[in-house]
Amino acid sequence: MFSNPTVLFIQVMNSISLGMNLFIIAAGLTLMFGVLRIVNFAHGAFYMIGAYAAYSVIQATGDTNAGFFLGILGAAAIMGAAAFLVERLLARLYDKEHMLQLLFTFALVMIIKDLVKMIWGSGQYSIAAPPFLRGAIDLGVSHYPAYMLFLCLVGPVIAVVLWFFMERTRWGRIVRAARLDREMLGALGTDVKRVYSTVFIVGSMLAAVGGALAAPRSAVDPGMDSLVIIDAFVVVIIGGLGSLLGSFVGALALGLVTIFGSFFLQEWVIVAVYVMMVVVLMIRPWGLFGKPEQERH
Amino acid sequence: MTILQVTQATKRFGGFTAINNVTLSVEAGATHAVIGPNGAGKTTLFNLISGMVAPDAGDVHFQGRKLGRMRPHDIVKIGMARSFQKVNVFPRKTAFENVQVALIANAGLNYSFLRSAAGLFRGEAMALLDLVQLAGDAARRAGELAHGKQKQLELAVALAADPKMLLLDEPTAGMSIAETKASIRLIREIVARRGLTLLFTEHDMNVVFEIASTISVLHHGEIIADGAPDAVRENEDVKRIYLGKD
Amino acid sequence: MELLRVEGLNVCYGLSKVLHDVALTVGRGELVSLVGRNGVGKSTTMRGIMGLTPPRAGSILWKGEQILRRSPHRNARAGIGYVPEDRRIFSSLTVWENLDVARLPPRPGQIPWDEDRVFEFFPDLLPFKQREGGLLSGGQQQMLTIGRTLMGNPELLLLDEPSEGVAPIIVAGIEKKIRELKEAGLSIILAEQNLDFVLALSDRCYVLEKGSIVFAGTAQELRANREVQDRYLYI
Amino acid sequence: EDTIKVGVILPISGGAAYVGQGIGDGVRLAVKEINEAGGIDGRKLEILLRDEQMRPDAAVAAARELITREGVKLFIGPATSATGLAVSELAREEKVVNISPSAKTEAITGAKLHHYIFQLAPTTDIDGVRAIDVLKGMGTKSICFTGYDYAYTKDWFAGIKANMGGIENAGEFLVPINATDYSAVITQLIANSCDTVVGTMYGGGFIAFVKQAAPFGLFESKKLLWGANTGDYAVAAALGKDFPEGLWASSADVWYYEGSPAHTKYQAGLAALQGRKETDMWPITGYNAVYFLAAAIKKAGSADPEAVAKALEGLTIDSPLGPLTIDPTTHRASSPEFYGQVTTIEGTDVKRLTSLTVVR
Amino acid sequence: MGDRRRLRDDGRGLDDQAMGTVRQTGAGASLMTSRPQLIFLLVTFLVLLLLPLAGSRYLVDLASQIMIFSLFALSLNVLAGHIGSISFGHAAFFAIGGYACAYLLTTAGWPLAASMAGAVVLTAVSALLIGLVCVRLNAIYFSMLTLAFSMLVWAVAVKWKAVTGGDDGFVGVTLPQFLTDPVGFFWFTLGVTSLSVAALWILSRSAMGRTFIAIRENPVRAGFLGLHVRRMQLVAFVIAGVFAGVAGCLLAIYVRGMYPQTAFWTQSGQVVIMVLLGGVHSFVGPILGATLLYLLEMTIHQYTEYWPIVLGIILMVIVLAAPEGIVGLFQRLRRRLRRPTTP
Ligand SMILES: Nc1ncnc2c1ncn2[C@@H]1O[C@H](COP(=O)(O)OP(=O)(O)OP(=O)(O)O)[C@@H](O)[C@H]1O
Ligand SMILES: Nc1ncnc2c1ncn2[C@@H]1O[C@H](COP(=O)(O)OP(=O)(O)OP(=O)(O)O)[C@@H](O)[C@H]1O
Ligand SMILES: [Mg+2]
Ligand SMILES: [Mg+2]
Repeated sequence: MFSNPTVLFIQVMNSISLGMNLFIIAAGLTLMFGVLRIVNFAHGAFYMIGAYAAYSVIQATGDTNAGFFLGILGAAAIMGAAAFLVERLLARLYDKEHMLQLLFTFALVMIIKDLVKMIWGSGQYSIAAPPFLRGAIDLGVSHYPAYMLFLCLVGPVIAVVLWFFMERTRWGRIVRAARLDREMLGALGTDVKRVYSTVFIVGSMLAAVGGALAAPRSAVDPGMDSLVIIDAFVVVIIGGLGSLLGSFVGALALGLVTIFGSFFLQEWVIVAVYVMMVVVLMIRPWGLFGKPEQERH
Repeated sequence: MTILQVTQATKRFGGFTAINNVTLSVEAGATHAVIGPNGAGKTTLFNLISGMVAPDAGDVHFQGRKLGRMRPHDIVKIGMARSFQKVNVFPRKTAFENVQVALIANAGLNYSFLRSAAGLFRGEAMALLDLVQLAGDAARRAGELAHGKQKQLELAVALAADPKMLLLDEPTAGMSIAETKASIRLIREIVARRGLTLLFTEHDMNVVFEIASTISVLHHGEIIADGAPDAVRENEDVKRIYLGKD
Repeated sequence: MELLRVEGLNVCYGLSKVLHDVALTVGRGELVSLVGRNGVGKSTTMRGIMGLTPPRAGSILWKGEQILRRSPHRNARAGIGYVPEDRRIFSSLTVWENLDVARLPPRPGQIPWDEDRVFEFFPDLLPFKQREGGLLSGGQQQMLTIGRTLMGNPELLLLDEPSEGVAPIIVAGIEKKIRELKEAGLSIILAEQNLDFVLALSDRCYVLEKGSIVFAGTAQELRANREVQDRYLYI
Repeated sequence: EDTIKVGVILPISGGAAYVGQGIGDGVRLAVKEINEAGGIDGRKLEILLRDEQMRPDAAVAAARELITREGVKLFIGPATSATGLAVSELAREEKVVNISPSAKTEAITGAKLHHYIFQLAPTTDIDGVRAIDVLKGMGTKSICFTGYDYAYTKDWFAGIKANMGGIENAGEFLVPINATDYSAVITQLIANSCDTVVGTMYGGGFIAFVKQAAPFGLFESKKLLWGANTGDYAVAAALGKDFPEGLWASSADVWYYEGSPAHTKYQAGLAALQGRKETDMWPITGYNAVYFLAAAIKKAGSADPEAVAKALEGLTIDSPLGPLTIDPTTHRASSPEFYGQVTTIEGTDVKRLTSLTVVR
Repeated sequence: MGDRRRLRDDGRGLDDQAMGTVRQTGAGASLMTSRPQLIFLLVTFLVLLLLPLAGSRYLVDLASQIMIFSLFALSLNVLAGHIGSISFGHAAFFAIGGYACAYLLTTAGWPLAASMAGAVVLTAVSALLIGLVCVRLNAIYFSMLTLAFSMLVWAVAVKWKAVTGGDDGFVGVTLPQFLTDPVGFFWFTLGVTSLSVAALWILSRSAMGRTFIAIRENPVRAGFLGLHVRRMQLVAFVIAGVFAGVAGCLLAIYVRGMYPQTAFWTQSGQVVIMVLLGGVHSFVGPILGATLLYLLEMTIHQYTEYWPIVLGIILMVIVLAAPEGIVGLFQRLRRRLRRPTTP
């Protein structure tokens, strides 16, 4: 591969676009964990809802540029509404043991998967890329699929928006305070429940947008959730739980390992991904950008 | 005889030097206080001595042994026990179990998976609880005890390790005057009876001057004064930065 | 004028009842102290008023309005400020950010608190404006936690053991600051172990024992009452 | 009045639910037809459906439950190789009849053959031979192989490679079974000099592969032959215009085949059951399985598994695609499959197989 | 009520570890074992002894399966309940035990006892190796690293066709005659499970068990008691792994094979659900959880193809209604009955 710079270039681009798609999904997961301390196993199911919802919206609006973006917005809106309802239930568990929230999300996965089957059936669907992103663009070195370039751009945009929001706005500061001490924040006059539900909804919507954006490169089918959730976890863990930057870097790393591993190791790439996770955690037990749990007394 | 020797120890957190080239020796049998303003580095010094954090430079010797990179559990085994500034107990366990598990650990029975724990060290545990005046609370969960009682419990847990030297980080913080008095009496008595060396920090100067035989004053991570209580009390620097007006 | 009236307050943790029929009042501009040994329920009283540990029964009237079991954030917005005993600084937020998240709209007729005024009030904090709260020393954190609560423009301040674990020189400073706040018209409930501190500052005192109020009176009365001091405070 | 219970174990939840749904519909259709015609010697068939969850242990637990609690002695399913093999082992031990409708692995009736197991789908070795014929027709000179790294892929490729003749093997590019991103492999395939790509991704994976490969221009530069029944109408419907034109694929059934009255009749029945004309290929496998069972019971004169198994050996039925016989020694029916080339059809977005041949 | 009395890092850091925080429930000590639980276990044992008399092959079969999963759940609780580390990859040892048994019995042709012993040794060794790496991490990172390792085991099971049979699985296990009979298998499972449960019970009550719980409650403090926390966690990890391996071995015998799915994360997830459903703070919790979940799965399944949604809703109701798990629910009811409501 290294003897052929074009192939090398394409594979690097492949890694980035794969990584960026993963990042959008993982960002929601890491946000939820960071603030709500919830390990959301239903995140993959939310991703799936996003893809299905986008499919239905695009069916209704037509296979046009506008239709596609309406599909993404629709996916976010539908998931947001669903997340709002789910959060009402989940809110009763915030004060309880963290593991219960885990159980809750497991139950949620089962419910969502069957609901999707009831609504959309068990078959596969497909969403096409929007017309202006079909085909390939000449990058000088070689042609490259337009939609994948689009993903390469959307990822950083979302990352910057999220970063700005978290680090540069008062809302972001409140969210960061909520993850440190929710009770105290409440006593200082912030309605923490609202902060929590907002974060949950935003995180879910990110998953849905991730699903809708992934759809033009995959099938919309009932198995899609269980495949993505592990990847999202790997990203979040190697990046460091709760760290946006970590998820960004983690997603890129997973993209690179998947693509180049696939080249050098073929089907053994699957082992490479987990080995990478093990190695990262052995060297940095709290992930690349996570903070160690402080042990001070 | 020196039981604990800290030699030119330095500890940094990022760019911030919490402990700066500190040399400190504690005589066996002494009651040695470390005082200093908030953030002076007292707790960090204790963490350093007890193996919780590793120094960036310098050494700690305990009973002539270099602690180097020894971990807390090793250091406890050679005779140093400590308490914490913030209460640090096993909250769901009862007071009795808190002490019992310390005794189990001390006796090295923690790998014994056949011997039933029921009744193990019952007498010893109750004696220790009695010593810190918690016998009546033996069956209550530690997490539900009042703050002051949790501090007493910590003392009992520390003593269960049968240490030669005891590190107490603000043993009476958050206690009422009455409890503080009782605690001081208790600590003194225990130290005397068991021949312990005591190293402690405290903001309550009444306590410090009442029980300390030696005082070291820490400021910005450096020792600025060292010596007998009266000398330290009269030290102008100490007055200025710590004690305030007389 | 009466600002807060608490009656028949009962608070439980799980199955154990910690407060029994606690009653107290705070007038506008008054500094009222809760004293008593460890674990008698001083902090619990404050948590109950704030809504952090919802009381089982009782009545809490804030300016005549029933606020029992109302959520803490609504109480904070209504003008009750809470300074917890264990400081609870948001450790990875900077000093400035700690103040910022606690900002609430000012009350009419009050000089509003903002960062500048807090740094003016606690000049020692100013150099650490951009430092992470978790890296401050205990005394600095104590100032920050008070300053943070002030950002909510409270009318009543619940101050839980502000002198705990603070160097003597700082205790004196904090005492001075509390006096200043009181002089600025703030009402304060102060929980303390340090009787000297209490007697120097309070208008009135309540002595708690095992979750009940066993003495209520002015600071002078408490100072004079050796019996109460001996019995409940073991002085 | 006393019914004959048929245990049906299929994937009902999860990613392969559409397979279970399809096979289940075929079973339901056949049972309905048989029962409406008065049953078998007056006895009706009763379906007991269980979810295999694509997990062999779950499939075995479900089969055991049916055996011990419901007294089921005749089984159809599971759908996939791993679950099929696991339940077949149980059938051997419990001496119950097990018809595997759709699994293609040779092991079921190869190394693990026993008296009670019967396999309807063509096995990978047969598929290999059939594929070579197609490849020769395509004018293939050299092949790149790609697909999921699992038994079917390896076996089928082995079947092809065993019969390559003059065709050159230009390399194998496998992806893990759970892969969702194929761009690395696609890039390699394009860079390779082969003229034909032979692949095995199936279901959603195939759809994803196609959508990822199209913008790279893979389908313009290579000829394609796909296994894993990619010619199924469900795949075509999902992909619509994106289904690569000219790709060669197979399918156990296509609804628009009008070559025989039997198929037309079957098709009408299925369309009525499913409520749509455009049905997919999986039902026919379940349908044939039920008819084999029914014929065997009739022939044996009893539903006793021993007798039914005996009767199945060498049994011939009239399937919608013509007579179908279970080989008495191999226990295989090697059902016919359609081979054809994906072509745009006027008036619809959904492409179909043309140059359709039924390969036996 | 938040448990504000829980240890905080002097207000400077996060006070709660991400997972497995301690919640203070009302009365009762922190012990895992208690007399009512012992009685419950003995009664269950007696009922099981009499079960074959009912003459239902189905019941016997179901009971065997439930015992296998109960043991599996119980083994996880050595980590989750005792030492306070939740493993999301516990199925790895379930699978390793299962494959080892299948391989040794069938391919290697060893006798049953030797095969089981071999499987135990192999799971112990692999748990030791994996544990060495995993116990260095805390809380959620521990959970996720175990998950990664189990996926590695899964990947190896898929790829190492010569030994494991690859993705088709290890099909067909050679068994001694008595085990092919469901009742024979039932007795065997009952025997193995009872012995394992007894061993775990003794462990729970032992000095080591108490020390484990101290570590769960407050690992930092435990270190200052002179406990080598990491080493004890490793010991717990190995014990948990070994009993999971035994359960896996039983599963392999029951299914007559072993499959990569057994190491997949969903299997680990299932056992975590079982443990949480029952409750981590008692010995019998995981047994009840496993029984309930397995029964629900098996039965709902028989009535509707939409069993996942029904099960999901039931689980959700349980989580919302009985947050301390089934055992917690029982305790709450009992307390209600004993102590007529205090105001
Ligand atoms: N883990 C850490 N990371 C960063 N800074 C730290 C850490 N631990 C301590 N520090 C800093 O080191 C300095 C000394 O802290 P230490 O807790 O030792 O003070 P102290 O003398 O015990 O104060 P106090 O009397 O308030 O308890 C403080 O400024 C503190 O913020
Ligand atoms: N989270 C809790 N769970 C159970 N019991 C608690 C809890 N918090 C406090 N208690 C109990 O409630 C009682 C009152 O505690 P509280 O903290 O109000 O006392 P305090 O007067 O503020 O004491 P201190 O001077 O130590 O701060 C004590 O007996 C304590 O053990
Ligand atoms: Mg300190
Ligand atoms: Mg208090």
